[in-house]
Formats: sequence, structure tokens, C-alpha cells
Amino acid sequence: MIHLEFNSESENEGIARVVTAAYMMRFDPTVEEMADVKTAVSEAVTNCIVHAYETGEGRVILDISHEGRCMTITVEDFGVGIEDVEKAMEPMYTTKAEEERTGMGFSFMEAFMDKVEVISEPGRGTKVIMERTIGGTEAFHG
Amino acid sequence: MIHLEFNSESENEGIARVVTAAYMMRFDPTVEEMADVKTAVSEAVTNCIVHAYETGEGRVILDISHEGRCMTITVEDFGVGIEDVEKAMEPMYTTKAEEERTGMGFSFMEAFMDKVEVISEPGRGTKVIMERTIGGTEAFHG
Amino acid sequence: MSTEYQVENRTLYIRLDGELDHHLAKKVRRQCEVILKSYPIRDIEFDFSKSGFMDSSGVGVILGRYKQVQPMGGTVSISHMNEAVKRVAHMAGLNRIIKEK
Amino acid sequence: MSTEYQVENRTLYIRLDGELDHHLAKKVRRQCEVILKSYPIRDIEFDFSKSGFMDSSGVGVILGRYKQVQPMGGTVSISHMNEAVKRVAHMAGLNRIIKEK
Ligand SMILES: Nc1ncnc2c1ncn2[C@@H]1O[C@H](COP(=O)(O)OP(=O)(O)O)[C@@H](O)[C@H]1O
Ligand SMILES: Nc1ncnc2c1ncn2[C@@H]1O[C@H](COP(=O)(O)OP(=O)(O)O)[C@@H](O)[C@H]1O
Repeated sequence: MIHLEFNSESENEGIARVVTAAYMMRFDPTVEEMADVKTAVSEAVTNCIVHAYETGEGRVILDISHEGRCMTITVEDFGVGIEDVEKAMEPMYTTKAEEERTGMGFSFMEAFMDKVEVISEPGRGTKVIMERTIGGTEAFHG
Repeated sequence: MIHLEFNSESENEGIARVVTAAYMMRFDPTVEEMADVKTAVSEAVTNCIVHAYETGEGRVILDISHEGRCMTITVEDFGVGIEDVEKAMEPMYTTKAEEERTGMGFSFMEAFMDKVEVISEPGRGTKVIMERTIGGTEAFHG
Repeated sequence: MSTEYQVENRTLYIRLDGELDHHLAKKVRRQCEVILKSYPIRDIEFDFSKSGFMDSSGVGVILGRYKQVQPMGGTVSISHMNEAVKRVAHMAGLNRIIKEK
Repeated sequence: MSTEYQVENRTLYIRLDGELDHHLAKKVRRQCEVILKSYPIRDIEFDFSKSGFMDSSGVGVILGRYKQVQPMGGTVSISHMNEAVKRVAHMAGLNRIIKEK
């Protein structure tokens, strides 16, 4: 179980991915599994930086743990929150088209992870809980 | 400023180094600077895992921040602590020779960092605060 | 690590260095703005030889450039994608509007 | 990623895969114990081709193997060190007792 806290600066997106990748090494993941999980984490963390703290800076938390081969990854912020989570998760829905956001963030998280849960409260923040079971390269051998 | 917390398992030593390396990228460090700081962090974190929590597991904290080009790195545990810090920092001094410890950990930290401060209280834990100014590859050009 | 921008005739070549996330996307967008103001660029080519990662923010910056040059008959192409980048590009439907090299 | 152990005549070749820290050092020590019990090893060679990092725990495992084979006239050598590994090895004085290849 590891816990990473950082400021909502875009420089830290890479750090979040690198921590995720390093944590995953214990599962001997395939190249594809590694890319999937890194992408999902990147989407969730970027959302905290782009959407949660529009004015000024805030803290972002990344928690990674596992039970057997199932990883649980939680990304949390204490920013503006999401009014309508269901709508926010619709493909192509974005509130920041002018910043060249695509509205694909949540879709990618759902495509790349086994399970994605979003808990949000306007004015209090957002928590994204994702799960993924890593077969690893072992899956190819046995 | 980033804050990383993890269990005192040797698997996490690599994660601590990788986070450090990712954080340092913003300074465009030389290969040597990168190796220096990674080694110092590795020594401090390994000490928490090897010495602080002999019986069972505990938490280890890595904090990294910077002001300008000066990095401050703090490694903290809540384990057994050190009775005599001055003696512990002597070159080749180790309480675990039987585990093939060399007693070079603190010497390496001091060799690779500009400043190393150790605060410890028996039964409460140990905190190692290290500083290093990163010239970066810019130093070669200008 | 730094992304290279090269103008040749009316084509802008962007050789990405590092993972194309929101952090790098911001830089690329900013740099493109400057270049597109100064040169009569029609086509843009993103070269992923030195980049093995792209997320939806990366897709956003590529789509954004496409929207910029397409009205003037320009094209956007992507070269040297690894499997991971290709997968994200395809999931985002980039292949429908952008040439792969 | 896995370190390879190869016995040839009376030499044990250890091709490290990954950074030689306390985590990998524990594994190497354990594996060496098993091999030294089963084969009449005299010399040990650590190959750093696929390892670019060593800290004092790495020094410890190399010194430990030296102490094991030295009484029987054996030697320990290290090959393919990069600059960072070489620097740590020299700071620890390994070069005084160990051959560099
Ligand atoms: N952490 C967050 N805090 C506040 N709002 C968010 C957060 N994450 C997502 N949202 C909202 O959900 C919308 C959809 O998110 P997403 O699918 O990732 O697309 P995009 O980031 O491209 O807008 C965002 O435009 C934003 O309004
Ligand atoms: N975090 C810590 N908690 C408790 N004791 C420590 C800690 N760090 C260092 N020590 C003590 O200081 C001694 C010297 O440490 P060091 O120079 O790193 O050498 P080594 O780890 O090889 O023993 C250790 O043997 C141990 O007794």
C-alpha cells in the first residue's frame, strides 16, 4: 500500500504515472497492462489538476494497494466537485472544450480498468476508485 | 512538494528512488546528480526498512520539496530510533554486520548530499533531512 | 528532454520528447500557437519516435491542431506510434481524420 | 526482469537484472547460498550489463560473497559497471579486493 500526495501542478502527472508503474512491477505486468493502468491514472490525476482546482492550487492524493493480483487505485482531490456524476461520465462530455479537453477521460478510465467508481460532492471534492486485476506475463506461460 | 508513504517492505525501495528521480527531472539534472540523490534516498529508506522496524512492519515517509534549485528530502520512520546518532554516523559502524550491512549508509548520504541532518528518539523513530542543490545540465552550458 | 519543432516548406514537424500528457500537451499547444502565427503552415506531423505514451489530453492537442489546419485544406499525420499510443489514437477515433505514417 | 545465475567450471556468473539495492541484494544472497551449497564454486563474477545502480546494500552482498570464497583462494570480479556503479564501488573500496572487468 502506498500513498502519494502532491500539488495540483501538471509536472506531477508524470510522477503519478511513474509511481503507478513502479508499484505494478511486482505483478510482472504485460506491456499492455502497464499502459492501460498508467493511462487511467493519468486521466484521473489530470482531471484533479484541470477541473478540481480551477482557481489556485490544491492537493491531490493517489493511493495504490492490492489484494492478490487485484490493484485498487484511488485518486482524490478536495476541489470543486462534480454536480452530476452520471452526466460527467458520458462519452465526449466536457465542461472545458475551450481548453481542448476531449471529454474522453472517464471513458478511458472505464475502458482500461475493470471497475471505476466516482464519488463527488460539489464544493468538497472528488474521489475516483478504480480496480484492475493484473494477469501479468505469467498468464502467457501457464 | 510531494509526500509519499509506504510500508517498510524492501519492494518499496525502488518506488522511493523512482519518485525521487521523477521529481528531479524538473531540474534537468546531470546523470551524476541523479545517481547521487537516488543513492542517498535509497540508503535512508533502506535504513527504515532494515533497522527501524525489526519486528513487523511500519510506515515510511518520503517528502521532497525544493526552493529554486535546492532540493530538501526528508525520510522518516516511527520505529526503534537511534540511541547515539553520532556513533551511528561513524563510517563502517553497523549494528547488523551479520546481515551483511556495511555501515556505509550514512557515509554515502553525506558524500552524495550537501547536508544531512539526523533527528532520532529511541522508541519513537528517526528523521533524516537531506539537502542538495542541483546545478543541472545547464551548468555545462553557461 | 525537449520536443523539437521543425518547419519545412509548409509542414510543421513536431518530434515529441516524453509522454504526451496534459503537461506536455500544454507546452506543445503554446509552441504551435507561436509557430502558426509566424509561418504559413498547412500540414502538421507528430513524430512519436521518442514518446511511448499518450492520454486523452494528448488526443486533445492533436485534435486541436487538426481543427486549426483542416479549414485551410491542411492535414495532420502521426508517425512512429508504439502499440500503446496507437491503441489510444484508435479508441479516440483519430485514425478517421488523421494519417498514420 | 530476473537475475541469471550460471555455473561454468568453478565460476558462478551472476547477471544482475535491475538495481542492486537491499531488495535485490537479499534475493542474490539467498540464491548464492543455494548454489554454493550444491556446486564447488571458487570464483564469482557479477555482471552489471543490465544494472545501472548499486547502493551500500549492493556493496554488502558483494563483500559478503568475497568473504565466502576468499578463504578457499577464490576471487570475486565485477564487469560492465557504468560510471555510477563504479563510483560507489570505488568509494566503498571494492577495487582493492575485487577485479574489475
Ligand atoms: N476531479 C474533478 N473535479 C471536478 N470536475 C471533474 C473532475 N473530473 C471530471 N470532472 C468533470 O467531468 C467532465 C468530464 O471529465 P472527462 O471525461 O475526464 O473529460 P475532460 O477531462 O476531457 O473534460 C469534466 O469536463 C469536468 O466537468
Ligand atoms: N532509521 C533507523 N532506525 C534505527 N536505527 C538506524 C536507522 N538508520 C540507521 N540506524 C542505525 O545506524 C547504524 C548505521 O547506519 P548506516 O550507516 O546506514 O549503516 P548500515 O545500514 O549498513 O548498518 C545502523 O546499523 C543502525 O544501527
